[in-house]
Amino acid sequence: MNWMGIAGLILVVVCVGLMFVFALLHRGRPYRGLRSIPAFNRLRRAVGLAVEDGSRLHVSLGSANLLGPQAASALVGLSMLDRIAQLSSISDRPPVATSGDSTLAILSQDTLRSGFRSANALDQYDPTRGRVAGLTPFSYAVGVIPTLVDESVSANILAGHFGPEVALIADTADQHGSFTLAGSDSLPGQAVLYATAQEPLIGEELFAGGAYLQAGPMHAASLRTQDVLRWALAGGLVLGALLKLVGIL
Amino acid sequence: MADQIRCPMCSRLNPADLDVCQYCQARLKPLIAGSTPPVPPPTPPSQPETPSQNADQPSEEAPDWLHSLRGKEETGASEWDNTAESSSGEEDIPDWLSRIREKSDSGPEETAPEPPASSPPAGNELPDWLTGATFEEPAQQSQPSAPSGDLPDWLRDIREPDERSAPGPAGPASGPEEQPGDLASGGEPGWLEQLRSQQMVSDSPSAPPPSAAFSPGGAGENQIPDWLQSSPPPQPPQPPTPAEGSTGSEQPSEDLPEWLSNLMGEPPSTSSEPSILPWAAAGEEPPAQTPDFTMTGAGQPMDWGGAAVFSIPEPGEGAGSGPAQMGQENISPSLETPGETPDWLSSFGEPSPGADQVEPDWLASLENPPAQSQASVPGEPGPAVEEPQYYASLQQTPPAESPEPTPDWLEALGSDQPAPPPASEPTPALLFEESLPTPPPGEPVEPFVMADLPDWLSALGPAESGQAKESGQPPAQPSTPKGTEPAEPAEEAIVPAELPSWVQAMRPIESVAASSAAPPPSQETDQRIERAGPLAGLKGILPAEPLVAEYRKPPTYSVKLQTSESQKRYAQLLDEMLANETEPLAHRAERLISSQRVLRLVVGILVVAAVLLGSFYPFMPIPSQPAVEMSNLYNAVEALPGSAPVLMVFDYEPALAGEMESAAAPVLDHLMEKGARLSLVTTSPTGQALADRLLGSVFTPEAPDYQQPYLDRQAVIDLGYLAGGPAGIYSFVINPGLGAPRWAADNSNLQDVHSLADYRQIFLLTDSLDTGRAWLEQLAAAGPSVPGLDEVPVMLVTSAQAAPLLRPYLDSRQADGLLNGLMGGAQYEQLLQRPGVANRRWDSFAGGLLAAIVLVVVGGLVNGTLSLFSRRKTKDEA
Amino acid sequence: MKPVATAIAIAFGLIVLLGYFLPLPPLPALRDTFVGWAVILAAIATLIGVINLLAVHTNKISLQQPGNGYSLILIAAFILTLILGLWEILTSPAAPLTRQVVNSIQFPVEASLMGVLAASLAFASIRLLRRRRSLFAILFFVATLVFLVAGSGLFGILNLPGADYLQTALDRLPVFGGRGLLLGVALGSLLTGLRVLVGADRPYGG
Amino acid sequence: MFTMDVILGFVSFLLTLLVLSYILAGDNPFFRVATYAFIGVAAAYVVLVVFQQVLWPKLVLPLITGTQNGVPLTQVQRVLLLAPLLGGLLLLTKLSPGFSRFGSFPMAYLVGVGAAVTVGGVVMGTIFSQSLAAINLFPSLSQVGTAQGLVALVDALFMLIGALATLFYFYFGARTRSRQPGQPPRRSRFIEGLAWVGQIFIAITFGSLFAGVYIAALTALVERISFLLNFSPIL
Repeated sequence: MNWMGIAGLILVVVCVGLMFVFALLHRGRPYRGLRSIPAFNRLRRAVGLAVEDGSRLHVSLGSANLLGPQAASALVGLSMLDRIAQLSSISDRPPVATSGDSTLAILSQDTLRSGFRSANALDQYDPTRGRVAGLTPFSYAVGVIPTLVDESVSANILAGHFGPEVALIADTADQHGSFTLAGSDSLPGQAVLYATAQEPLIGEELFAGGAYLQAGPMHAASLRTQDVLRWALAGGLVLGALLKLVGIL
Repeated sequence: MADQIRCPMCSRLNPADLDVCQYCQARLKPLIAGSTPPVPPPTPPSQPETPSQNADQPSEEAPDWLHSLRGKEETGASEWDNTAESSSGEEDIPDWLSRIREKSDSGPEETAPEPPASSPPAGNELPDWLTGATFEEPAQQSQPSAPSGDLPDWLRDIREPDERSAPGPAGPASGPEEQPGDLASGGEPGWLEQLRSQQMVSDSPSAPPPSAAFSPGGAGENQIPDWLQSSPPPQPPQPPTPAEGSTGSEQPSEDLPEWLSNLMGEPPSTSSEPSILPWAAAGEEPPAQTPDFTMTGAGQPMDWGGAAVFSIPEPGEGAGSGPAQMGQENISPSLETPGETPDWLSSFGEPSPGADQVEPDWLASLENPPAQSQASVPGEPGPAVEEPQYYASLQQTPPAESPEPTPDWLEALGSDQPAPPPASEPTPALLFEESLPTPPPGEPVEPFVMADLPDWLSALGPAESGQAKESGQPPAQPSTPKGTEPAEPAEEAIVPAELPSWVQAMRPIESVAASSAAPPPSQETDQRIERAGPLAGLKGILPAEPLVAEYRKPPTYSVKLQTSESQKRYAQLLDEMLANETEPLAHRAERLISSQRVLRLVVGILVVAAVLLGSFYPFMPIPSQPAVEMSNLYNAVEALPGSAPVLMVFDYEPALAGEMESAAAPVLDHLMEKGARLSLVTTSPTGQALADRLLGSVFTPEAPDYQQPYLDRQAVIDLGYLAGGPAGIYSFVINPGLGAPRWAADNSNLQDVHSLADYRQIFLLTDSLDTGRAWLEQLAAAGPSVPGLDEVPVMLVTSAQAAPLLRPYLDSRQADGLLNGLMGGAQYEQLLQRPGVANRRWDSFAGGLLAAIVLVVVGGLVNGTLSLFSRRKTKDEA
Repeated sequence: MKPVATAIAIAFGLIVLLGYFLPLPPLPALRDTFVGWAVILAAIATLIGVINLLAVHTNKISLQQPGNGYSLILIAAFILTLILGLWEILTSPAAPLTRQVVNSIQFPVEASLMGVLAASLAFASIRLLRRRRSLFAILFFVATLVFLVAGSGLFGILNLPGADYLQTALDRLPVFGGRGLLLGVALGSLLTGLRVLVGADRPYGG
Repeated sequence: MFTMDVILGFVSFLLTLLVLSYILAGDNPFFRVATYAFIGVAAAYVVLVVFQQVLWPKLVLPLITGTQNGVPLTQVQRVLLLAPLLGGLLLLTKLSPGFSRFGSFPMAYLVGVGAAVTVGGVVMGTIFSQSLAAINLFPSLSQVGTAQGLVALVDALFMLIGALATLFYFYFGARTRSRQPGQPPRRSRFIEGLAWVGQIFIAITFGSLFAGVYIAALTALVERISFLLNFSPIL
């Protein structure tokens, strides 16, 4: 039995424990101990404006494979979609979700349905609002463009796995003057988004989306756990470096 | 039910003395809105998760955002809090959550039949006015919610039993304490308008049509058919109260006994009968009950108006359970939303002028002399219709028990009978002005009295009319100065609040009288007996002829809005702000977009032109110094023994095939030269097609001998496409025989290959950091399971976009060599001394890249400078 | 329904996870089996996704929505390619013609789209300093320029003294921040995955 | 004579021109025609690949013949294949709104397994390996004496500082200062300081990635233009 496997299991168990502890600590009330990320504040404003002027919100979940590491970013996108579906359920135009992967499209339909149901607006749910735009990254990117142009979208939330092709989406949104908040787990995608999107989420900020949109205490708890892990990782790196220097490792 | 309270959250029964549910900590007895500041009651985490509350999240969010839209973005996510909590419950209490989810799954229309589980507001509603009626509550706490001035008449009837029994001290106490309630009433017309507009958009199944607010009768038909059938005389003004119960099916039968049992300290089963008489007789009930009970009703007109959505800020509604029942989705979260508190407070402050208008009218009704309140028997049905069971109890009351109460509330009825319509009483006035034109002189007033005349009144016999003799009252009474009312004796203070429904039915006349500013008819006029019409034989009803004789043309009111100077200034200011906001912004946006188009076009043309120019005029040589990691890769391939099995992973998209082919072609050529047996695999659906392209791009027209085995695919095997991303990679890495769809154990290229550890080298051709990571991570994860896999060198051939972050894997020894991009390919070709596709494209590439660098530098600096200037400009303007 | 689905997600997820960390029989075998099933299910889901794609565009055509003509082109291209591919699969599994068609349609379009990015990204970097006024933006802009120059090989061509060290430094610099970014994204992914494994995130079966 | 190569080459030529028209005219009908055709072809090809290389060899063939890639399956393995078949059938219920809830089970299974694969890969493949890589860069004190060792130490120190500063740039925890209750929560001075350093490393990394993407895009443009130039004489 390899020690890395054991260490990995311990890490996972500790993370789960911390998440539950933090979730219990601020259960029932939103956790406010988070630094301000302006992009999320502007997203709130954009959602409000979209509801006010009856335009549509577009949530793009990227082309992550559900069986891959990118799935994490897509899952965060789904959490955001759920919240946005709830918050915009009084809008004249329900939000539309596009995906570059079939499993994500199915999940986006389920998420939209549950979002509308929890907002008692199930009548607004339309299965074609959770759609596949294309099955390869670039066919997905160009498949999203008509949605931006033809469906009077005023705000785009790109939350998922996007490569550099996301520049096509952000560029089109920019040309049509619609708001774009975009985050990707792909670093080249983030770099491109920093230059092209109005409100880019860089690094881990995408994974904080659920907590900043108040998607539930477990989201805030996982963020606090992430901070604890950060300290642990930093300590481990420094300690390991010292041990390596003195020749123990 | 009397000694147990059902929790509005988890719907389990709790002892009545508990304030908080012993199962889910939900509050069982919400604070009385009248007494509490609008701070919401403690919210159990589960609460917002209920469908009803989720339903109103948006309707609550909207105002919140509209707040947040105007600046204060830095307030973080507070605006989302109430909805956040809605989802927060989700993880907290899975067991109850699942129950509630089931409820919510059953759809909104199914929430009504089960108030406890699926509609906490309904659950809240009961404790709400239960607590309002408890004896512990101090009078002033509940007073604010007694906006009798703005109550519809039927609500006066609701108040009647309590006020009738209120002890003396209530009077003085009530005067000043009324104000908050009156503030609410002062604000009423405003929100009544909102109710109408809201009602239009409201698609809540339980929401009545807007007219309901103004024609309770109609509303009654919509809302409360069954109980009404059981109640003796159908009274137009009644429906709202029973309708309150009608949403939560058993409400009327449950609420009243509950309330009475609290008043009487008796179990509800017996409450309806005995409960009335004792307080009617002895006035046991403290004044606190009166306003609270009225408060319950006070919420209802809002409710009828479909006020659910915007009813939050109305103080009267804090305790008013009507909205909680009628618009269950809407009220409870508002009570639980911290964000709402300021709105609440502001709603107290705003309508204060309205309060001044309302107060006199309301207090005026307290001013009636006891003498006039003798003949109130006809008014008796008032209470009856107001609460069916209560009415029934009155009917069944044996005369022997009644003498004591009778004088008390007969006074009250009498005194109230001609009570003028308070200023804040829109309903009658509206009915009158809209549907009833001023009758010409001489025409009896009956016709439009008939319109609202209760059936029972037409059936009144002389006996009752005899009792009605002293019930006349001049309509001028309300003009009593309000300053005096605290000094009024208790009876006077309480009595006027009673208003029999048949008197309400006549109030349009009072409106006329009031609006025509007629002097009060003399006493003898009041004493005359009506001879004709349905009121024949009644004494003291409003006289038709004298009144008609005094009719003048109603004064015409100017429609011009009366505004103060400051209001005009503010309006002008707002006008200017809006103008500034809209016009220039639109222009700037247009200009910006058009200028962007031009700039975009210029940049595109320049880049394309530079690429073309470079292809014709080569001016930049290929850098000769290869990177260390590329040298490692070259040396590793060079060190390969003949016909060694090599795995090549084609994980790039067609979009980057141009670059990847430039980088990989020389490596593939080198491998062919070494006679490596190639196994091709991909996790991209298009990978195999791109592998074909790459192989085709390597072959030179005059193919050297070493390329022959690859031309006829003898030395190449296509293992196929690995689905499932990293999962597919992992299953392939663990067991290629099962993981690869086209694994052929009998293929000559796989004779000595049984696992990935048998390959001499693994070449990862990837354009993406993520697929590269996926392979490297899965190889690392499978390392322990596949002996010897860690020893197999992994070489990366990547796009320039993935290279920077794949380098760390060189440090971690997960990869052993790296070649990236067109430049890497060109350098590798130089090492091989066989110029190929990379060398051919280098000149165009260099030209385009240098042009882009110049463009970015110049354009960036210009834009940066412009933005600096614009920032300074905006600072100066500010 | 949902509790059962949640139980399924947690149970199978934990078994696969344990299979990663504890190579004790039968965990690895179970993990491989479950992962294999997931791959098959994902493949079937792909078919559903394609039907969804076609349904959306068929709706566009039937409802005469804007751009319905393009939807017609999409559906026609899909059907023609599918028929050609199926016919080839029956005749020759290697399907050379289908691959050739893909190389003649998909490759040029995707490569051209990537080429379009060359213009779009140049435009975006020109506007960057106007869009963002922060130290981060300035650093990003300068770094982009430096790495573009490095990518052009100018340092190597000009044979400046210490060009090798400069190139090595430029190769190392992104790694310093990149490792932190990779670790941070990994932490985020880890906790997001764990939220699913403990049933806190349940995107399935709304 | 128009051979298949020439016809397909012409199609490529035409599609390339249509797509590149975006540079001049933005989103235009020509661009739309090319992209919609591309989406259709790509989707069809994905279906073909998935059917031919996943469903057929991994599900259909083993169930029918009892062999996978020529390897005979045991009876148990064959029976176990009914599970994904059943899951697939349940998944197909997602196509009908009435029964779509039955599709939640296979979706839950997919999400659960996907999350586990993510967690396993991330922990073993990135967190541990990258941390160890950062640590292993440090030379032992005995090596630090040499010039090479010193360079390695400096490199390792930069790597450590860069990694830590970048990690803490994203630190989310913050507190509202009691002195400015109205202000949004802020991080401690120490974290803010680290974050300030971190942004330098992140900006450099993003700059290099952006430059890499740009170089890749430019290479693609070069490849397309060279194709156009090479093919036009044939026309």
